[in-house]
Amino acid sequence: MEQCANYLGLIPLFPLLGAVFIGLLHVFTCKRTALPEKVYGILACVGPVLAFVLALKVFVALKGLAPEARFLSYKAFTWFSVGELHIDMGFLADPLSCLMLLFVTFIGSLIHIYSIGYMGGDKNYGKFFAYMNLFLGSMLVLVLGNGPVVMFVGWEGVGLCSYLLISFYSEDRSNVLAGNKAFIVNRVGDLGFVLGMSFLFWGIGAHGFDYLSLKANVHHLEPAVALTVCLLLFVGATGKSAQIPLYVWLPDAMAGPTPVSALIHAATMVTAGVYMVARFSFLYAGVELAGNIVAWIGILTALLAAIFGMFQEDIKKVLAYSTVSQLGYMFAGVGVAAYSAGIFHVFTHAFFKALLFLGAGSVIYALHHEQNIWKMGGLKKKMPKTYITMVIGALALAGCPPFSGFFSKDEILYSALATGHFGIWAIGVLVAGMTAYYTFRMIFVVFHGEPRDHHAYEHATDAPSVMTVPLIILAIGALCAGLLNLPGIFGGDQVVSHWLAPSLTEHHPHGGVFLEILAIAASVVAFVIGIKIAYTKFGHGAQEPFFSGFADFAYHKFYVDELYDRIIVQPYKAIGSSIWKVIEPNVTDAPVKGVSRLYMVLGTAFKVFQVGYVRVYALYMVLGLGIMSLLLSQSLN
Amino acid sequence: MTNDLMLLMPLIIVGAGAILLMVASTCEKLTHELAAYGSAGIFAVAFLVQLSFCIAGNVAPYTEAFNGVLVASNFSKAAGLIILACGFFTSLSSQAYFKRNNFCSPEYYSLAAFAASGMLLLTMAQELITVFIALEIMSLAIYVLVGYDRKSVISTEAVLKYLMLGAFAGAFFVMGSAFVYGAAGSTKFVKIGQYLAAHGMLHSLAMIGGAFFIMVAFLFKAAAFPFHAWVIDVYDGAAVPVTGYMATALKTAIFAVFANFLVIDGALQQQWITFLFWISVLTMFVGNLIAIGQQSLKRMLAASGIVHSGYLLIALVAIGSKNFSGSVIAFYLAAYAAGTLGIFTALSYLGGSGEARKTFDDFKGLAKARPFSAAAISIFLLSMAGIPPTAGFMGKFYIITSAINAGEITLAVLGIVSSIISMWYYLRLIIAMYFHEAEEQFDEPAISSWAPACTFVLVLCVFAISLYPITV
Amino acid sequence: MFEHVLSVIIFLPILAGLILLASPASRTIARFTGLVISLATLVLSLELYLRFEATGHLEFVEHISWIKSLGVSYSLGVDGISLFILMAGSVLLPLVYFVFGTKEKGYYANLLIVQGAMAGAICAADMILFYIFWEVMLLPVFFMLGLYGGPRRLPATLKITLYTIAGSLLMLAAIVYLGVSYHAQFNEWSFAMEKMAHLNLTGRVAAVAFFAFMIAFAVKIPLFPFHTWLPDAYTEAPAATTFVLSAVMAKIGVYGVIRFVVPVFDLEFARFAILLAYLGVIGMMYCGLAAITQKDFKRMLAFSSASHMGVIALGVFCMNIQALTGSIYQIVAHATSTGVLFLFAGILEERTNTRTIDDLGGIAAKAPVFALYFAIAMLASVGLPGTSGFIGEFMIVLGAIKFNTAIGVLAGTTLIIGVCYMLWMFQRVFFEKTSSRSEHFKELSFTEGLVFLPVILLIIVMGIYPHPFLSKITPSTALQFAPPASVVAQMPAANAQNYGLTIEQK
Amino acid sequence: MMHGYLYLSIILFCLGIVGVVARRNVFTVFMSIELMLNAANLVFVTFARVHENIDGHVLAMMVMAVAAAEAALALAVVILLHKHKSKLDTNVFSLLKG
Repeated sequence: MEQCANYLGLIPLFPLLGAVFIGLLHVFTCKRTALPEKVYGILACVGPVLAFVLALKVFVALKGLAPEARFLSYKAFTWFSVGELHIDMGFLADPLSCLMLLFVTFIGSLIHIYSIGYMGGDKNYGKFFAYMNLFLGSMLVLVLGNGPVVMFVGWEGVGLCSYLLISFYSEDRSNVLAGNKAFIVNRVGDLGFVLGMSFLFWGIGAHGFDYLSLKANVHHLEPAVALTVCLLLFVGATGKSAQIPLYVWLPDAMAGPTPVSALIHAATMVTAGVYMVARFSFLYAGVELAGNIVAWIGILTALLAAIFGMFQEDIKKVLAYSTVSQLGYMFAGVGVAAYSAGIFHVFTHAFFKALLFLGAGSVIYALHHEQNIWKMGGLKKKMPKTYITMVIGALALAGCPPFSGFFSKDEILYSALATGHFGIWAIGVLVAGMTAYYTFRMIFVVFHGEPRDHHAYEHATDAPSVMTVPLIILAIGALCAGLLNLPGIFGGDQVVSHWLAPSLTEHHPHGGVFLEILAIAASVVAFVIGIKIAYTKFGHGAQEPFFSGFADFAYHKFYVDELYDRIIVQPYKAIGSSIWKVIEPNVTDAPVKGVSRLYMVLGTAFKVFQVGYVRVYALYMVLGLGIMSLLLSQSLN
Repeated sequence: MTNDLMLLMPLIIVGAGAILLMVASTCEKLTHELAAYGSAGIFAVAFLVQLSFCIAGNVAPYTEAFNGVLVASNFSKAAGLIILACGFFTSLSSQAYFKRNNFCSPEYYSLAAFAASGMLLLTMAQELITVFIALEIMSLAIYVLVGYDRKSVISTEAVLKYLMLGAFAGAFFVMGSAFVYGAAGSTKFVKIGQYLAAHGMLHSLAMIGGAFFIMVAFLFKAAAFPFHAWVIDVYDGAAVPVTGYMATALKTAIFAVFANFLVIDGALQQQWITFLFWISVLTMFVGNLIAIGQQSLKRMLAASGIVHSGYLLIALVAIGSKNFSGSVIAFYLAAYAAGTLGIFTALSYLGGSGEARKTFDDFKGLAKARPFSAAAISIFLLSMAGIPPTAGFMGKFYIITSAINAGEITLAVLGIVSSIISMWYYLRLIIAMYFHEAEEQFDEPAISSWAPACTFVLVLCVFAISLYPITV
Repeated sequence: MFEHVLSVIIFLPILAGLILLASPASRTIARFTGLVISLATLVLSLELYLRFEATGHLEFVEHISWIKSLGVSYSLGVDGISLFILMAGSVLLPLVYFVFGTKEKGYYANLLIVQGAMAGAICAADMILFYIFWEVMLLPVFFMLGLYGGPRRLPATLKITLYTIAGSLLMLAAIVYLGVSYHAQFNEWSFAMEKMAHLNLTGRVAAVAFFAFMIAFAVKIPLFPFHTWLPDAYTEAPAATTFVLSAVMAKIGVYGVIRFVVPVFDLEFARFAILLAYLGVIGMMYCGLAAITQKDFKRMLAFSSASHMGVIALGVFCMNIQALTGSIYQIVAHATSTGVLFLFAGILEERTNTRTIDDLGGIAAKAPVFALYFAIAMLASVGLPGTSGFIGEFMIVLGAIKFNTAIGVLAGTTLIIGVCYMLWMFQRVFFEKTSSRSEHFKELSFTEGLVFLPVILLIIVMGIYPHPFLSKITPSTALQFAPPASVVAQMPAANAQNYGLTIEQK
Repeated sequence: MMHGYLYLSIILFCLGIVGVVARRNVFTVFMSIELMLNAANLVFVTFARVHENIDGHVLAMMVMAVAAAEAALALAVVILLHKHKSKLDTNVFSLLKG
């Protein structure tokens, strides 16, 4: 049923080749005369754009097929094959991956273009684009991989790139530490992923370890194993997509350049977890409990992150926490088996969050890398383009109809309600309100009121068009993306959901019109309340507040980082040093030392018998003789 | 009769040579260097003759001579070869040694030859009193050699200890053979064997006691525990070449006759297995413990000699009396002789005048000054330590194999353990030579090219022997 | 090409080394000779690799009878398992002569000798021959460590030498025991490895022999808790020696386990596999944890190497084909990653005269190529997909999960433990501000960059397209799990691991 | 009858042993050794009578001869010792030890 399409392989290949090429160029030129930035800029954009074009080709190809037969696959080569373990380096394009493919390449290309402007004048210009291309390539491998193992390649690849890009300004220790944190925390997740894969393999992998075969054999899997696999894979997801308890790395990841935050830590990489769960929908759909756990973790993360977001002062941190919170929504969605809704939120979120980040980037760019919102203000007049686009993004994020965010979020909340997860729904609505609040808190503080730092204010201006054009394009996306999946109640037929249907295992809940209206009304109300509070507090400018009590506690993010440091990092180091300083010399090496000491002691002690008196030697002989003859007589009788 | 004399030819050559040298040394013109070359020549000729006997076809593996008093078996021939080779190298190394230490006279070499003839006789002896006489010929010559430096109180003390304890042990031997004679009515091994076959071991107390005393005497000469104490002091007191000679040739002769005595009859051998077992174990470990603490190189080598006797005793424990071919023992003796003699040869020209260099520390940094000598010494040490691909390793391998094959797994493992223990004090010298800075320049003028040449040849031997396959 | 290629691979370097030692050659000549010889060996072994058709059995067999009465013979041969360890050695050793140009004559001569000896140990098809090379292997290390090592080299030298010899001498007894019992059972003397598989060993002595083998190999690998010689030796040894020790010699220990212990002592192995596997895992975690607190990057790499060896050993003890193949693949991967890291560490030490991590920093800015190479090797050693490190590690963890869940999960933690200390070190050495010592750090010269390139590429190629390599390994590993006659007699080999598990549950 | 001789010789032998171990004068020590040898000779002769062949006598003769040679050497050593330390106490000669 599935067709072969060789060009699938090319999609990740282009950015990867780009990465290698640019990287080599950079490595060999950076010590001597650096090449002009244009060269890098153009080279950098070739890969992503070509990938996007091919993605369109894929889309068209899939469109041409009957909904049930929408599979394109390409086996590059046998990767490794030992015993019953047989892994192909193969790629699979089905509606799900195609959707991801489209927006990843699209937004990726835009952000590359944006970066040409943003990174201008950086001495590691080339390196940056090498990493970005490498990232895009890995992300595409992740998306297109035809099985968990291939996906894992991309999975780790994007992790590596995020590490490299977070610690991009490597002279500053804190950045590198943030990078390490990201990589290590991700590795914790990856451990879960690997173990999950292993269990899955020994469960049903023997008959082929790619999605289609797994989907075919999933019914052979014992429930217990299935649950284990689901949970372990989800551990991987929590790492990559910054869910409780592994979300801590994402806020720190903002140390990287802003386009990186936009591309990797908002639009694409962090959604990999959601994508993975959706990929394994055939698995999760079978295990109620796992789904619930996912959903609850998701929604709780959403709540927690929203709380943190309300008290941040760094513009990028605000967006970072909003990202975590939105990811929470997505997991809530896939958790309640509304996979298409989750994926759709991924899709819309990509647009408006990328938009917001890039907008924030422009602001930071304009204010010479000032990130504290309490030093901004009144920028509305100075940078109108940025302002308008960002407002659009904010509205989308806050879930104001008819912006894209509204539909996708509402879809999730409705499915939660319809499947009877009232708790999740209630929290979801609450979080929606909080989202509206902190988003517009940011908008108001940054763009409205009086300028707080006049010097910076004077020089602030809209960014060059190479940066603003992508903003506008994204704004349009943020505006209309939602319409693609217009629910029936608004007279649409959920295009995206139907498009995704073949590659997902889900049954659409039918809660009836009342529930739909209830859900919509609730989220709209929540949005209104949130934005109202924000306006009254910050609408006309406000001074930097002083936090106390719960606010202070939330401002310090509940001291979670400190807690982790206490209960994990410090003990780890303590164990390490104690092994090295205490156990090694006193326990493991002690026997060896003891033996050698005993050896020398005996050796020196034995010299005593060599007294030097010949009579004594004779005496030895006689004594020995006597003892031997005694023994002899013993043995004879 | 002529045939018998033919069999004895090497012995006759050496003995005659000895007497000749003794006579010749009366005339002034014969310097001790000439004597050295002379004796070396004698040994060489005898060696070649012996070799021709070995490789010449249609030689019966076991021929009696003088109606069973002497026997020329492959084993005795091999032992003879080793002894003669040792004699050859010893006389050449002595020649170098006595350039530095001038207490030599031509008689020294004739005595060495006398000792060798005694040893040769010993390897062939098949009759108790012959054994005794051979033993004494050898010992008396060696006594004199040990005490050759009349000026030095050290060597005099050494000879006192050796002579006194040796005579003491000799007395035991005589007593033992007397009793055996009393029991068996003859002192020929063959007769004794027949007697034992007829009556078994436990028939007469005299036989048991006698055999026991004889074994004590052998164990004394082989420096087995608890009769080991003299070795250290005597080796230390004697001149370096003499020590080397004692450590190799004498030990070869003793173990040859010991083996011959033990295989008289299965019953006899069986009786002593348990004894020899414990004695060999104790010998190995006591030897090691003594060696660890030593600072002087000679004393360490003496102690390691004790350990190697322990290994040889393992082989003795393991020999089946049926179709006994002492190939394992012979091989091990050859390997051991090559290694030990090599070291002593090297010491004889590196030791400095009056044996100035005797402790480990005295050889620090030798590798820088005399790289080839240092390398040679290291190879000999590794061979003694039993590290492949040297002869010492193969010898150890054969011994372990024969032991395990004879079901003596415990003994084999203990032997291994002891060789682990012994590793340190062998490496110690290598470490001193290579890894420490030189405290002095070893810059005496090269005195004689003979001894270094011998060392080189012995290095070759160490590897050549290891490749020679034997039939166990 | 011609007969006896294995013999040439073994004895060409040894002879060259000996001649060098004996001759008054200058160090440049010595280096040049070493270079030429090792390259010649490389060419030969590449040719070997190409002609190797993976039958799973020994190929390129040479057989010359030596001690007929004991069935000891000079017989060589390689199969998929040994081939790759051999290749790892031949491919990597030429690097040393390029990288370290200013050492004494003896340095290069010893390197040549150790190369030949290791090749011998790998190719030997007769146990005695194997033992001989196994011991000879140690001597050059002893001399290099003692002559050219760091300030506290003497204790380290004594420790490694005595420790290893103690282990291997016990193995000698075990080898002889095997030969004798073969004689007892089949009434013919033989020390040939492949015949030993037919032995039917039971009882206490067999168990003792099993442990004699295991200890010898455990010391060499080194398997926890026999690793205590490693930190000092690896740290004090000159870079090339450390490289040889970690890249090839340690692997020969694993190879020994695969060659001797698994086929011959199948019952004991099945019984104790779980215990050994736990040792492997514990060693991995123990050394991995110890690595994080090291101030000296060479010592840190030493611990990381030990930690990886724990994983590799685990792969052997898991008794399924994935894990075994994985660990053989990991052997090569580890040689190319950690081994090369040791070389880089040597370069760092040469150019900054320090081994302290805190003294360095910002090297990435000074020497991008070096940093790139180092990073790739490092990522391979932490098992990043797309590098050689991942394939082996993944298969080992996979197999471990099948063998025993707890062990599998613990083995998985290597993903985290490894990355912790590596990133920590990389951050402090290559990132952050340039320190005074790394201020004038010299970038890799063109030749250096060129000679390291193949290895770096190998790391990536082996990660992206491992199939051709694996297809040469798998027939041999599959053969390892074909039930030998003796096992069939008592129990099917398929149940061997279940047997091990039942023991464990008791 | 014969047992008497044997007992006597054994007693002599043991006396010899005791002498070697207990006495410190070199002369006495060597004399004790001679005593032991003679004890052995007595045994030879006795058994010669028992077996009614003259082997024993011959052997005894030979032993005597050898013993004489040994004694000669012993005397030489005694003289040397006296030259060095002008004492014949064995305990004086204990430079080599440890």
